[in-house]
Amino acid sequence: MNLSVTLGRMTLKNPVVLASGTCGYGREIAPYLDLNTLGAITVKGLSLFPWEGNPPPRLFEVRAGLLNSIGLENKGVERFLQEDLPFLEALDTRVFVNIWGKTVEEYVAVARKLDAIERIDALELNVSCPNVEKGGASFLLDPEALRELVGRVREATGKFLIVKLGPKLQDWEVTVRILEEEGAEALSVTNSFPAMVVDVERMDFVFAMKSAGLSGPAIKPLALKMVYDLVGMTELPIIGMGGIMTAEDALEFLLVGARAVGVGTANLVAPSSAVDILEGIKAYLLRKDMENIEDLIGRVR
Amino acid sequence: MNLSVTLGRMTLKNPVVLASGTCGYGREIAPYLDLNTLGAITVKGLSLFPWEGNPPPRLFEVRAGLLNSIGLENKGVERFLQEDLPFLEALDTRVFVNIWGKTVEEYVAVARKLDAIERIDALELNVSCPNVEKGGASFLLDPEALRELVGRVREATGKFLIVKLGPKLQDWEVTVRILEEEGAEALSVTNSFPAMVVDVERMDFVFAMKSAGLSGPAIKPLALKMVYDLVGMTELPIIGMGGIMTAEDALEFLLVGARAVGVGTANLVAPSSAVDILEGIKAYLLRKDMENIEDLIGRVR
Amino acid sequence: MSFARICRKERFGERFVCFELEERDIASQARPGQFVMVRPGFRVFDPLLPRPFAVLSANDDRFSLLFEVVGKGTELLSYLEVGDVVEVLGPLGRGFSLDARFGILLAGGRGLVPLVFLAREFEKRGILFSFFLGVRKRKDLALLRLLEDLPRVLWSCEEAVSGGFCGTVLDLVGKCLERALWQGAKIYACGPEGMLRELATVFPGKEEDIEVALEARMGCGFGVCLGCAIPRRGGGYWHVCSDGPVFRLSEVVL
Amino acid sequence: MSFARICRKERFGERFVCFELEERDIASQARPGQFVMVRPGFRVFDPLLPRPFAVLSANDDRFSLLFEVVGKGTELLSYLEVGDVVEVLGPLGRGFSLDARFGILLAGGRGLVPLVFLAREFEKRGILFSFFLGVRKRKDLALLRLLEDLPRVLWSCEEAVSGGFCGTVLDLVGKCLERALWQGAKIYACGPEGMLRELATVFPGKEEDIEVALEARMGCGFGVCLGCAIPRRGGGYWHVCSDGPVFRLSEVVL
Ligand SMILES: Cc1cc2nc3c(=O)[nH]c(=O)nc-3n(C[C@H](O)[C@H](O)[C@H](O)COP(=O)(O)OP(=O)(O)OC[C@H]3O[C@@H](n4cnc5c(N)ncnc54)[C@H](O)[C@@H]3O)c2cc1C
Ligand SMILES: Cc1cc2nc3c(=O)[nH]c(=O)nc-3n(C[C@H](O)[C@H](O)[C@H](O)COP(=O)(O)OP(=O)(O)OC[C@H]3O[C@@H](n4cnc5c(N)ncnc54)[C@H](O)[C@@H]3O)c2cc1C
Ligand SMILES: Cc1cc2nc3c(=O)[nH]c(=O)nc-3n(C[C@H](O)[C@H](O)[C@H](O)COP(=O)(O)O)c2cc1C
Ligand SMILES: Cc1cc2nc3c(=O)[nH]c(=O)nc-3n(C[C@H](O)[C@H](O)[C@H](O)COP(=O)(O)O)c2cc1C
Ligand code: FES
Ligand code: FES
Repeated sequence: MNLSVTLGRMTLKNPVVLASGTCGYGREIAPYLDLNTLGAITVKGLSLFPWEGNPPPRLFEVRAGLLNSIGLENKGVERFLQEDLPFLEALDTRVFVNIWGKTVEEYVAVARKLDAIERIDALELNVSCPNVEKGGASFLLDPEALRELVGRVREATGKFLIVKLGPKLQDWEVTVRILEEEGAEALSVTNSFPAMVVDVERMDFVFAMKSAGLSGPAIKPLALKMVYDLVGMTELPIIGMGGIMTAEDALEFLLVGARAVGVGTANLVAPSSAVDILEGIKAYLLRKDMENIEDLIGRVR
Repeated sequence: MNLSVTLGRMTLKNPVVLASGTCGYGREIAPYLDLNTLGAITVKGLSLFPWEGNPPPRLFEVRAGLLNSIGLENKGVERFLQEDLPFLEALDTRVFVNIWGKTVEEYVAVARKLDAIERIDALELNVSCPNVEKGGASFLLDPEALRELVGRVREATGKFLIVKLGPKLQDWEVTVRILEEEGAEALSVTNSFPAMVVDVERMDFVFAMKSAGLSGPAIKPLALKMVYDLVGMTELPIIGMGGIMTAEDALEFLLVGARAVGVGTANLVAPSSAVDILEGIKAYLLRKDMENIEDLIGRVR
Repeated sequence: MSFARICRKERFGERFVCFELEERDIASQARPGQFVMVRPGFRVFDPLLPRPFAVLSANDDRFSLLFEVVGKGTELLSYLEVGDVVEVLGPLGRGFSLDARFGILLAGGRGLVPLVFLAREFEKRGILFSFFLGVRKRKDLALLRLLEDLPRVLWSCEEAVSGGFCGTVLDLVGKCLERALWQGAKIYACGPEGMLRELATVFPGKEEDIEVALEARMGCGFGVCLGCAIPRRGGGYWHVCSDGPVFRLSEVVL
Repeated sequence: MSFARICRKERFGERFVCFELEERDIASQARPGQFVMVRPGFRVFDPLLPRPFAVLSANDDRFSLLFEVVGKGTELLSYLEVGDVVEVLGPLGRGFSLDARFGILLAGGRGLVPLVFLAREFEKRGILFSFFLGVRKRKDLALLRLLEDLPRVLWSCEEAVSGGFCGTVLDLVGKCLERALWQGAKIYACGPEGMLRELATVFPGKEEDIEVALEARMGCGFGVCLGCAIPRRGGGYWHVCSDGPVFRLSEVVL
């Protein structure tokens, strides 16, 4: 059975990718699953300097979903390189690094630093975090700012460049054209959805930032539609994600044309989820008597 | 305790409204709750001529959500007036009629016919149905078409005019300005969300139209955020809805500034939901020692 | 929606569970072919919607349901025990007509549920009938316990069973029901769509006298959501919950 | 995540349920103060996340949990019966230090869970300790059953109980623990945030020798989501699941 997929010039041994922010820097989740069985791991969003993130509470469970307001807490690119890179060096899977900045310059600086590290296979530009004012979704609302960001990062690195989108896209066609023109090589679709919850007893927002990002099963039908729509708009390969909990969920994304799938919240529900999903995909291919996972991708359009 | 709310020139005896498409034309749900206890009932979307709707399957349950592809099946305005108006005439609550058309002319024609009927308190313009190609969401993607539609309907009727929005808004500020200028008097926020589901066993879409509308608990945190954002953009009163299942859910919408709340999918889960929600709101006001529901509205901003 | 306490629970084979529920209104009003909507009493929203189940029997202040565990809703229901409470709405829909002189009852799998109720009603009214049940797996023959004291029960199984007929219920009917026998009868059927579709071929010219109890994905169960549409003979749609779930075969396109 | 069978279920008062679970790895590795993540074995996604619970006891191939029914997750768990299976992950986090000469154990309500485990460990190691338990309601005194065979147990209740001390556990401690007694002791506490916050006042100057087991809303329980942040003394955040759940009082801002 051939499970390997290509995203442009990038080959993954299989389409299952751990989504950023839900697998730490790799080491934390490693005791619970064999990372080498997966297609790739995307480490937590890194910035130039360590970042504290948002005050608690940072999580709130809603029906079939999770609201998070982590606020991109991370140890910064330097400490990551010191503390975590050695572990990642030893892995036999693709390593994607999710990055963000408060300014274009910060994005560029992080990209430069990571560009120098051979072990890192791809950079994933987070332009869609619903939880920080800068360095996030604002780029999706301003096509020209997005163009500058992606263009400048593209100049700064020769790494495979993924751009992570969210639902706050202003004009999809315009956004996609810009990303194509500026040298993005793949899209991650989607980040969590801007959402809100109010504590009616305290008569206040649950989160200090008022809104938060919704992920998990609740968003799956929405994310699937986004991926379907975007597959129809661009030749760029898409890593589909949003609420994937089971192999069936992952297969839905592949069938509508995603070339890989990201597993996020499911890792929190059970850290071995991604491996279970991969096993389920294999079982499905066997059952359907399909030799090649490519035969599946984009079959339902 | 004063539960009455005003939406501009319209007064409701309380803020709980049955959402369109989930309470039939009133008669069907009447055996299961006392309609007169509610603030208003919004009947199923009507068009100029009877409309068959989409082929089955029309429903698919997802996690904490419902996908529907009813396709606006309805008996048409004439049969509604003959068969259902008499029942509604006898009610002691506000009657809102949701309308749609395949062309601006059809919307206008329906509005004219209903304008003549004294018993009808408001028209709700559905410009956001995710399930039919025309007569729906396309207006939200084209500001000038929306302007023409609302303006023309406004000319055709003196009734209280509500416009029902969905998440596919192109540019919110622009849309809201147009609606204000063209004489909309309130907004219903939100219709169901464009979504998709694939049957992986059959390797096909579940729905003939491919996509469908997601409603129910899954969308609540998203709908709440939409309502919060729109309350900040306009003085137009907003009827908040999307996944309201309990009194607490309804209170969240009121607290962020919705002046009324719509109960949709919850009616399918249990037909007495709206009454239970109203009772829960009353209990909350008692508990919080609040005399007036107005004191609640917009308190969390 | 009202609350009903489970006062008896019984398993039939591996996949079927029967609940006896205490709820006076439904018990006193339900007629054969009608159904109820049921939610497990957990306050969670996955599963979200109530599930439709035909009424198996009803008397005084109790009624029974029998369901097959097929997905998450029925799985969750199957965890409930005597003393637990479920939310129920009903009785809903239009039941079978009861004006037959002689009835032929054809059940495929869980399709036996409304027909068992019908059979009891026929017994009460002194209407003669034959009951045909077809099941897929040997273990499902546990369902025969429900028919123990009925006269004229014939059954088939798609897995080979020693001493039993091997095939579908329609194979069985084809073998042992001559035209003369069914021509004067009214036929009542419930089962998988494939089986119901075949009825027109097995009983040519009888479409007016065949009543089928149909299933459809339901939202509300009482006519507001328009989700349970099925094609109507001659164009347009029926709504299974309010126009059915029992239809004449001649009225629908299967 | 592994599957664990419930092999004993016991109720304590109205709101507490205790499960004994069969899972060799957790049972053999768990130390006092550590916790596990638990999901009911229903295949539904509301509730979505597993819930964190401290380990109450562990030996050989079984360990126990005790939880208070407070929301939908714990409600759903409380429906499970002996023989049912739950998903568990653990043992997780950093437990209590075990190097005390004399221990004072202060439990508020369900906060007794990790402290009961600690008390048993102290018994094994011959470390002397006093156990103080405070509960809110009279009915919660059922929890005392867990402490029956421990020496030096004192308790209080916020509802008046004849023959008992009326007040919070810290009121009780204030009444009967003199400075001389606690000065050489190590203090271990678990309970509502308000109670833990007050510790600094009740035991001035002891912040280095007080260990508190904290709760926080958790996502993963093993350090990947960064959801369980609490303010760190001196700036920044700790993560309760991986840096804790046991902290020295001097390390945290409550
Ligand atoms: C009028 C009527 C009477 C019925 N009577 C019985 C009965 O007596 N015994 C019995 O075992 N079953 C009966 N069914 C079928 C039963 O409702 C479904 O098997 C059940 O809803 C499946 O739920 P689930 O959550 O386990 O499955 P899932 O597949 O997880 O259900 C997901 C969704 O699909 C719907 N669904 C799935 N299959 C069906 C189906 N065949 N018909 C309608 N909706 C479906 C569910 O309601 C739910 O919304 C009846 C259906 C109808 C419409
Ligand atoms: C390390 C640790 C150990 C714990 N040990 C125990 C124990 O031994 N016995 C016991 O009864 N309880 C314990 N708790 C608290 C227990 O986890 C919560 O009461 C439980 O998660 C509530 O779930 P629910 O679904 O019933 O409530 P809901 O309010 O419906 O839960 C909704 C969400 O809030 C979270 N949540 C709610 N309250 C808490 C809380 N206080 N702490 C953390 N998350 C919360 C849930 O995990 C869930 O994500 C512990 C918590 C932690 C962090
Ligand atoms: C706790 C948490 C932290 C996350 N952190 C990041 C992040 O640092 N960078 C990023 O691009 N996405 C982040 N995400 C988004 C996920 O990678 C993913 O895109 C999203 O959650 C949707 O997928 P899911 O529903 O499978 O979780 C985070 C999500 C969660 C739940
Ligand atoms: C079965 C169904 C039918 C609907 N029909 C209509 C309709 O005819 N017109 C309309 O404006 N909205 C329609 N809606 C949308 C609802 O009125 C409501 O806006 C949406 O479902 C979100 O609210 P909820 O989550 O409470 O259901 C329909 C929704 C459902 C579930
Ligand atoms: S199930 Fe809602 S109309 Fe039939
Ligand atoms: S709960 Fe996820 S990091 Fe602590």
